[in-house]
Formats: sequence, C-alpha cells, structure tokens
Amino acid sequence: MSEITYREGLRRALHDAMAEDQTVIVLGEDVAAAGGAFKVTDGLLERFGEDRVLDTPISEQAIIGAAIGAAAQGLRPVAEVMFADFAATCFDGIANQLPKYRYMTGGQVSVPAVVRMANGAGGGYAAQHSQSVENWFLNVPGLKVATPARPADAYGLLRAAIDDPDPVLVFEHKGLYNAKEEVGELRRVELGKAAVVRSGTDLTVVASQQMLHRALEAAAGLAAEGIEATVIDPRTVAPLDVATVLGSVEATNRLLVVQESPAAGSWGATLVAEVSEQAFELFDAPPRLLSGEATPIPYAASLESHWLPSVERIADAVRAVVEF
Amino acid sequence: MSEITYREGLRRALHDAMAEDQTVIVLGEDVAAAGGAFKVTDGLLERFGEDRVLDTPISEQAIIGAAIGAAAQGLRPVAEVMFADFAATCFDGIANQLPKYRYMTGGQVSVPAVVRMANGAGGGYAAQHSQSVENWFLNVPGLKVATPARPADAYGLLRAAIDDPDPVLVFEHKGLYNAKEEVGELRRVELGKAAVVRSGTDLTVVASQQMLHRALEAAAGLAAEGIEATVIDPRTVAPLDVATVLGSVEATNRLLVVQESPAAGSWGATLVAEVSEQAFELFDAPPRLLSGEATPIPYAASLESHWLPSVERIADAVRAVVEF
Amino acid sequence: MSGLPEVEEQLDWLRSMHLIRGFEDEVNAFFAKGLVRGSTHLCQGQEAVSVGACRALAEQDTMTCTYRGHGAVLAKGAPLDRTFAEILGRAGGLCGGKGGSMHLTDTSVGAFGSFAVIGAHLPIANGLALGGRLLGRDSVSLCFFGDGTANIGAFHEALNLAAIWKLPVVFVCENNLYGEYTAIAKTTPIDALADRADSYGMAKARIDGNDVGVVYDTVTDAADRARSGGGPSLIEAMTYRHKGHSRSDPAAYRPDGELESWLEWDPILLHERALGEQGVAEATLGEIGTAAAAAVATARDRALSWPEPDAATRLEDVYA
Amino acid sequence: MSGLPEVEEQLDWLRSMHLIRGFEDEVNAFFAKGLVRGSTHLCQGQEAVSVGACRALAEQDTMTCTYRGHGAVLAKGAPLDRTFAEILGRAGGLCGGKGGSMHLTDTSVGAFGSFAVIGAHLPIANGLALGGRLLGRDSVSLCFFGDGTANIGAFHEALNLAAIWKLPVVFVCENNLYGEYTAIAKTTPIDALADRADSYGMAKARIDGNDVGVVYDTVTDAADRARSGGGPSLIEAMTYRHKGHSRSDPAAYRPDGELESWLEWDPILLHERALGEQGVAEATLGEIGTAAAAAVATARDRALSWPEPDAATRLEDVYA
Ligand SMILES: Cc1ncc(C[n+]2csc(CCOP(=O)(O)OP(=O)(O)O)c2C)c(N)n1
Ligand SMILES: Cc1ncc(C[n+]2csc(CCOP(=O)(O)OP(=O)(O)O)c2C)c(N)n1
Ligand SMILES: [Mg+2]
Ligand SMILES: [Mg+2]
Repeated sequence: MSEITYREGLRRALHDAMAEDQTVIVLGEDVAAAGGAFKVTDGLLERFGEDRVLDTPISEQAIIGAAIGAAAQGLRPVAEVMFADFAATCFDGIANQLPKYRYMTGGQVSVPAVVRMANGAGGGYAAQHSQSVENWFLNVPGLKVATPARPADAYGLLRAAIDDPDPVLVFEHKGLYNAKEEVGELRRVELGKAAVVRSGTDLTVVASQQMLHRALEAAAGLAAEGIEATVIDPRTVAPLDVATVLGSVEATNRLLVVQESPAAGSWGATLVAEVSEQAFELFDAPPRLLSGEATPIPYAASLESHWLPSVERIADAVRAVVEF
Repeated sequence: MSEITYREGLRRALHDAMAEDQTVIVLGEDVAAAGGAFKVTDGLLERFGEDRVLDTPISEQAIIGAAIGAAAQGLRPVAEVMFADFAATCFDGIANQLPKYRYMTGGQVSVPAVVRMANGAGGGYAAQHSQSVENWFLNVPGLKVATPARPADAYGLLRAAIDDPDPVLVFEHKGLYNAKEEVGELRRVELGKAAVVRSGTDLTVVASQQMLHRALEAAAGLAAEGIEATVIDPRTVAPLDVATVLGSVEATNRLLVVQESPAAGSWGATLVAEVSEQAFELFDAPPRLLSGEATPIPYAASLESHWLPSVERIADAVRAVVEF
Repeated sequence: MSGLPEVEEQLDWLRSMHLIRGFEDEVNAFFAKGLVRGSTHLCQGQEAVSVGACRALAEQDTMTCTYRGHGAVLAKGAPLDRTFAEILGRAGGLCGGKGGSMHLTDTSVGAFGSFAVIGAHLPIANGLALGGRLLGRDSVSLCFFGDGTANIGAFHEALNLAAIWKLPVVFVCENNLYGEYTAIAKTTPIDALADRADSYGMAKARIDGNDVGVVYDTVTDAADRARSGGGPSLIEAMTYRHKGHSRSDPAAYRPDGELESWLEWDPILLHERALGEQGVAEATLGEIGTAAAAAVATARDRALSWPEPDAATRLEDVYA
Repeated sequence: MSGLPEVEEQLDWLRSMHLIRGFEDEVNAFFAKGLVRGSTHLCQGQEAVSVGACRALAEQDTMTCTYRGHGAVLAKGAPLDRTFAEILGRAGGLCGGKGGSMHLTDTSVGAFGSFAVIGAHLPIANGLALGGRLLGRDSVSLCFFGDGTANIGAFHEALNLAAIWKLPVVFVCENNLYGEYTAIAKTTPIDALADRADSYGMAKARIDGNDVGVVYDTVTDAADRARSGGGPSLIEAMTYRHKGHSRSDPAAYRPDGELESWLEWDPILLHERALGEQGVAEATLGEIGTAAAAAVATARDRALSWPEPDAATRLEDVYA
C-alpha cells in the first residue's frame, strides 16, 4: 500500500498505458514540454518522445479532429482539453463527430479516442473556468463519460477509457488533483460500474467527484447522530449504473443524489427519473436531488461557497430525506 | 380566424417585430437574399433592407458573436443557426458567453439576443442534421429555451423571445414548418408557461414539438378505448413549467412524458425528476418517460421510423401507465 | 509538373467521370420519384476534381469529403451499386443505410467518410495524416471541401496545425463559386482562396478544376511533397456545379448565361477534347460513354432490387 | 502617421503606464498573501499597448480584452480602487465580485468586458461594432488579444466577417511571444501574425508595442479608417510580459537573457526617454512615478477596506 494523489493516479495511467501500448499518444495545449497545465502529463515527453506526446496550438477543434482521425487510423489518442469549459469550443468534434462516426459509417470506423478535461468549481476561477460540464454530453448517444473522484479510480477509469474501442470523455476535477488515498496495486476500473464507497442502512446517497468527498464527510458526521448512509460514486455518468443504485435503494428505501452542476438536464436528474420510473414502489420518501445553483459560477469566495452544496447542506438534505 | 402554417407564424413574428421595433435585426446564413434555408425569413430583406437583414459567411461563431455584441450595444438581434445540430459549432458563444455576460459583469451588460435553430428527426436527414438539441443547453443557467409546436405558439413564443431582455433560444422543428392551425389574432406567448392542449382525467401526457402532435393523435385514438388523456405542451423547456404539470397530475395521478431526443440529460428526465421529488405522493403509477432511442439518428426510413416514438408506441405507453 | 500518364490511364479518368455524371443524373431522377430522403447535393460539373485528385493517390492514402461527396467516393473506388443503395437507404448500402447521401463512406477503398457539418472533417483529415505517419503507413490524407468552408473556424485551425506539424495532407478546395445560395464574393473578402495558404506558410495552387489532367498533376505534386515530409498543400480547384445547391434549389440566384458558359467548359467535354488531341478516336470516346451509362443502369437496378435494412440494425454500431 | 499629441497628453500616458505597473505589482503581492482566488494574468511590460491603444479612442468607442486585461481596463478608464476590489472579490468591485481578475468590465468607460475563453470576444467585438454602426453611435470597437489566439477558429471567423461587412473594428494582437508556456514559433508556422490580415484583404501593421507613441499613432490611424467606413485593421504589437503566464508559472521556459534584454526595452523606460528627448525634466518624470505609486497604494487600501459581497447577491444578475 502506498499513498498517491489523484493527479498521480492519472499520470501513472498515462505512463502505464503508453508503456504498454505503442499506439497510445497524448496531445493538447502544453501537455508535452510543460507537462500540462495541471501537471497530469508530466514526464511523458521525456519518456515517450515528441512523436507520441504532442504540444498543439490553441486550437481545440484541431485537437479533437486530430484525435478522431488518428483513432480512425488505429491509434489510441488521449487528447487534453485543459479546462472542461473549453469543450464548448470543440463541441462539434466531441458531440457530432466523435460519437457518430462509427454509426454513420455503418460500423466501418472505430474511434478509440479519449478526451480528458478538468471540471470543477470551488477555486475561484469564475464563470468560464469552473463548470462541471459532463451534462452537456449526456444527450449524445455514443459517448461514455467517466467522472473519477478518487486516485485509484482516476487511474483505473483512465486506463479503461484508453482501452475502450469507443470514445470516452474523462472529466477530472481541479479541486481533487491533490486529494490523496492509500492504494494497493493500481488496476483498470470497468466503465459503467458504480462503487459503493460507504455502507449504511438509512438512505442511499449518490454523489460524484468533489461532492462524493463532501457526502462522505457529511455521512461521517451524521453517523454520530445515528444516521447511517450508503454512499455511492457513479464513477461513470454514461453509462449510468442504475442497477447498483436500485440495489442499494432496495435496502434503504431512500435516495439523495448530490452533484456539483445545476439540476436541469443533469445526470442526477436522469438518475432520479430512472429510479422513479423503475422502482417507484421502493421509496419511503421522495428521491431528492441536491445541486449547484442555477446561476453562472461567481468569483468571490462569499458567493462561490454558497453556490456549491456544502457538507452542511448535504447533511441537511440527508436529514430531510431520512425524516420524511 | 384564418389558417396559417407554423412557418408562417414564425415569419409573421419576425415581420411584426421588425416593423414595431427598429432595433430588431436578423442575421444568418442565407437569411436575406434567399429568405432562409427553410424560408422563415422570406421577405424580410425586401421590406427592411440590408442594414437590418444580414447574410453572413458560413461562420456560426461569428454569427453568435455578432449577435451578442450587437445586443450588448442595445440592438435586438435574431440570429439563425440553420440546423440545430450546427449549434455545436458555436457552442462556446451560446453556452459560455451569451448566458454569462450579464452575470460576469455584475449586471452591467444586457444581452437581448435570440437564436433560432431548426430541430428535428423524421425527414431522413441522418445523424448530423436531425437532432433536437435543446437538451444540450439545459444545464447552462441564463438561457431561456422555447420549443414551439404549433403555429400560434411559434408566433407568440418568438415575439416574446425577441421582447425578452435576456437571451432566448428558439428551437423550431423542421417537421412542423408546414403544419397548419386555425388562429385568431396572433399574440405574444409568455415564456415559461405550458399549454394544456387537451383535457382528460386518466393521465397527464407532456409532449413537445413533433411529439405533441403524435401524442394528440394517440390521445384521440385512445379516447375511443375510453382513455382520456390531458395533453400538455411545455412550450419552453427552460424555464420548465413544473407547476402546470403538477396541477394536472393532481387530478390525473399519472404522468407520461414524450420527447423526440434521447432520455439522458433531457428536459423530460428533468421534469420526471422534479415531479417525483415534489409530488411523489400524488402518483398512482410510476411516472414514465418515452424518448427517441439512445443511438445517433439513422438515415433509412426503415430505421428512422423506429428511432422516433410513433403514435402507436405513445398509445402503448399511455395504456401501460393507465393500467399500472 | 509531373506530366500526364499513359493514355490508357487517361481513358480511365474519362470512364470514371462518366460514371459519376451518370450516377448523379440517376440520383436526380430518384428525387423526382421520392426515393431519396432528406437532402442531397449533386456534383455534376465537378467530376474532374474528384477524379483527378483521387487518381493521384496511392492505395494506402485516405480521402475525406463532404455531403457533396458522391463523386469523390466513387472516384476513390466505392462500388456504384452499394453507393446507390446507401442513398436509397438499402441494407446493402455502403453504410448499411445508416448514413445516406451525406455520409457515404467506404474505408475498404480509403474513403474515410463524408461529413455534413461544414468544416468538421478538415481537422479529422489531419488526424488521418498523423495516424498514418505514426503508424508508418506512408499515407497521404486527401481532404475535399467547398469554397464557403474556407470561412469557418475549423478550416483555420486545421490548416495551421497541418502546417506546424508538417502533416501529409492535401487540402482541395472545390471552388464552385457558391456556398448554398450565396456567391462567394458576398461572404469572402478576397479573390483567391488559395492565398489563405500564406497564413500558414503552406504550399498553394489555384487551378482549373475542370481540367482533370491539371488536377491530377497538381495533386500528384502535392501528394509527393506531403509523402516526403514537405508538409501540406492547399489547392483551390475552380469549378462549377451544374445543379442547384440541393434538391430544393432551382438556383435562381445565378446570373443569366453563367451556367451556359460553364457547360461549355464541362470537364467531360474538355477531357474528351484533350484525348482527341492525343489521338484517341471519337468512337473510342463514344464507347466509353455508352459503357458507363450501361454500368450505371445495371448498378442502379441492382441497388433498387435490394431490401431495406432490418429495423433491428438501427441499434447496432453505436459501440463496438 | 498622424504625429504625436501635446506633451501634456504624453505625460498622461506615462502616468497611466505607471498606474498599471504599480497595480499589477500590487496584485502580484496579493497572490503571495493568498488574497486572490483562481488564477490571474499580469501584464507588466505590456502597458504601452494598453495605454497607446485606449488613448487613441473616442468616448463612444468600446474596448474588449482578455483575462490578461487589467492594464486594458485601467487604460480605458476604470477606477483603480474598484478594479482592485473586483480582483479581491469585494462588493465594491467593478462586477460586484462576480467576475474577478479574468472578467473585469466597466461599461461606463466603454470597457465592455474581459473574456477568458480564448478567441471568444473577437466575434463579440464585431457585434459591438455592428451595433454601434446601426445605432448611429459612430463608435469604433477596439479588441485586444494575444498571439496564441491567432490560431483559434474564432479569430478567423471574426476577421473575415469584420472585413466583409467593413465593420469599424481595430484588432490589436499583443504578441508577447508566448501562449502560456509555449513560444509562438512552436505553434504558428509564420513569422508575422499581422500578415494574416491578407487572408481577409484587411489593413495591417506590425509595430513596436513597447513604444506607446507608435501604438497610439497606429491605432489612431486604424480607428480613423474604421470610423470613416474604411473597415477593420489588424495590428500586431510586439511586446513582452515580464512575469510568467499566470500565478503558478515561474517562466522557466524562457531562454537565458531574454527577459533581461526586454527589461531594457521596457515601455516605461522607453517613454521616459522619449519625453526627455522632448525636453521634459527628469524631476517631472520622477514626480509622475511617485504620484502614481501613491495613488495605487491609496486605491489598494481603500479596496482592502471594503466588505465581501453579500451572499444573496449571487442569485442576482442571471436575468434582467
Ligand atoms: C456548420 C454548418 N453550417 C451550415 C451548414 C449548411 N450548409 C450546408 S452546405 C452549405 C454551403 C457550403 O458551401 P461550400 O463550402 O462552398 O460547398 P458546396 O456546397 O458549394 O460544395 C451550408 C451553408 C452546414 N452543413 N454546416
Ligand atoms: C479556448 C481556450 N483554450 C485554452 C485556454 C487556456 N489558456 C489561457 S491563456 C492561454 C494562452 C493564450 O496565449 P495568448 O493568446 O498569446 O495570450 P497571452 O496569455 O500571452 O496574453 C491559454 C492556452 C483558454 N483560456 N481558452
Ligand atoms: Mg461552394
Ligand atoms: Mg501571448
């Protein structure tokens, strides 16, 4: 066992994948010489050379296009879009080309490309550098979407994403790069499988990324009050592992979903809709979704700290669901 | 009373708005001399001149940016993005600039811009020209999103959108341009208010655009079987008029939502989640969401006709909800 | 200039242009009969660009094009019958009926896709070039697009990246004078789009796109340069589409006489004249036209005899 | 060349450059104390571009810039204290604390926003120009951006549209040789970015961006041309940022001696020298520096004394 950071989990995944498979390449802005804006690609250039680790101009459309075309030729490109917010500048590539290329061609073309992007509020980066934008892509069939919350999963999901024969978006979280965890041997984590991170009988809390950590903190505090929560990390929001959540709700009969992004059009709303539809009769209380607020993300600490669901607000929501 | 088409409703809205308010301008690809790819802007150039009706290069980012900047100066631009799928090529403008400009500046800048785009499958336009993409924008606070289904609403929602001091996306539907309706005096339709299009006691069906028409057809058929459905058109999916739906479900105790786009991250899923959370105890049967399939949209008639919810599938879903 | 190849090869260009012309005329007729869904964009008049450029490629090379790509895909070697079938939405179509007119693809002949969002495939063409290079395939990536496409952001990003990475790409801009219903001069403030290559320090050429020999020659040079590490090129091929932009367009925006003068500069006529000057008998030329018409008719009938795809296949090919 | 204005006006440029320099040094110090959230991008060394360009504008003109926009916004006339306060996230900040360092805006002085997504504001600058023209405001839209931004799609679309519509826009590219940690030559295959104007038939200039007089002069000409219907311009102002890209960047990628040689070409030094040559006494120059330092300190302290925004305000300003 050793302790690694989330950043290190991602970094090792890239190193291991590139060492094992010659067809893996990495491209993006400042990913090579500088080792990445968040240092996730550190050391790759030195180890694998400039043919496989490529700095690009500030041209997100060109980055995604290069990844798609290279993947169609048989490479396994891992493209970085620095802040997830910038996915907006190459949205056509990600939403209209990447996930439809196989289908439109009747299966002739495989696109095993990965796009890594950094999600997340809480750091004072304001409206255009703080969003968690996985929800922009939920309504686009053909994309798998991973949202790791912990170091071992960061490693495992990124490895699985690179192995996958289809496009996978991996949303990292800026606020978690320095988060640490004791890990054993690092392994791939199957896409589409949620993790039950904490077991309790009183309700099921599903939370991702930064909110997973806050939910766990809230759950630890609530245990002192005699409330025992199961906490589930969806790990991928497409496909969403509804079965694991349903399995848990069968035992707890209560559900709270916590996410950083606003509610409308989110994976959290999708999950609540799905379980309501599939297992309505299981619930002893209405399922509940706790989200970031329906405003752009403000800069000042006194504003942003309220925008994000806090440990206290999560705990309050848990109490409300349990006491319903 | 006279009969007009959906296209004519939109066209009149533009004519009336431009005639009433000198600050309204229209811009987009082939909107001026050619009158628009779908002929919605027909006659505007001749009537209002080339200062106010502007053909652009094939440059969606430039179109949206021009609309934003012109709106910030005090104009009321109506930009056309021909097929809604192309919103992907100017996604940053629509999602990161348009809805955040007021907020980031602490309220200094108003952006009364409208973006019109054509949604919709069913015509054999295949994967990149058939999507209904309003769901891409739900998770972006600051945008209002209208999805007219009928000629009078097409007029009224577009007028309201142009009047609105904030950005509004208006998704038209390609399959409805020739749809007809008897209309009285054309009026603005308040954004955020659903319409109860048919009243019945057995369940509430919420459906938008093409699916509204299919739901009404299904409802008419089901009446012969003794099933009476209330059918609601949300008209705007942001804000979503949850109150009207809840009011109806209070009477019917059953809900079916029907939409053209896939389920994940959709307004339909958001609505099901909201009503489940707010009014769980009202339901006699689980709420249900019927959607387009989770694949890109296929070309061939034998494939696409199955992709979209048909009148029969809607009727089946109604029966399943009612008989639960 | 690398010079023209053997006459036999040049006769094959003529054959190919005839096949494309005949194919497009049939697709036009399909419309009238309601056999084609959605929209479709014909390329009669632009055959020399498709054929001249594709014939300049090697087997390992890739080609990407647009919704106006029937000619390009056929020139690259896609079978007539399965191409017809795709446009008709039949199970035997190139893409199993999933793609249709705007997404014709046949990777077995290097036709890596027709893309329907303007500009989208230029960055992808770079990727095909990059992939080919890293995988040691010695391949060139040929990329067709229209004049109107030179104004979209992806064009700029793609050309810049191709240049800085010296990717083996040949960008061929088919300047047919219009983007949809709008003449290029209304949307583009310069005359020669090829000059935009200068923004990227890229090799350029502006050529008669109706002269198949000139196209062949120019693309051959560009492909040679690309393959030998000399980087990408931008070729602007001046041409004209005989029909409107798409099915619903009567092309009323054209000035009087414009079409007529271009019909006199028809690529098939031009090439027949050139072959005649090289001594090919008129009868030989005539036979090629007749044989092509027969081949098109046979392929059409075969495609029409094929069934629609089974509905269950719509759920396949989303994921591997 | 329109020639230099009165010495008094030129002294004011010096004042403004000193204020910006002092402001940025304070912001740098704020970092060290953990008073600034997120990231921030300083512009020491680039003051002549901000001041020379903004002073060439008329009152009704608009200015848009980037996350590296402190200097531009101050040069356009935003008050020091409220600008400090915005970066500190205080209620009295320009944007009420909602925007922060990357989104400084003061429409009351024509500063229409700082944008943090590369390229996003170039199309918006066109819109400000279009709106101004249609509303009869006789306004010019000044748009600052960096060298790295010349490779993104929005740059291309914006310049093309501005040119074809002859919009009154002055595009000022601040070429500080780097985009983040990467030297321009690694990402851009040509030397002079100004030459990209040729792709749009647009007027162009490549100038010493550290010479405030040259910047003033060039932008004055461009603004005159724009206002009189002559269309947009692209000005490439060669300059250098003394600090790293953002707070966390020690700028280790710079070649030895590069910073030092640019420090000798410091815009404040250069302008002081120019003023000296015009006969201004050294003491006068010294007083300007001292007064600026005092003004910065006062504004800083005032801003630091202001409260954080009330949490309830976070829900305001989404809609009108
Ligand atoms: C991003 C985007 N915007 C608009 C369209 C609609 N559209 C289809 S073809 C076309 C004209 C393209 O002109 P050009 O590039 O000259 O190609 P041509 O059709 O002449 O071959 C347009 C605007 C599109 N498909 N994609
Ligand atoms: C679309 C987008 N991609 C990437 C970034 C990250 N980023 C911020 S600043 C920057 C470098 C910009 O370089 P340049 O245009 O030269 O401006 P400078 O910072 O030198 O003023 C990058 C890549 C961004 N903000 N937006
Ligand atoms: Mg064209
Ligand atoms: Mg720079």
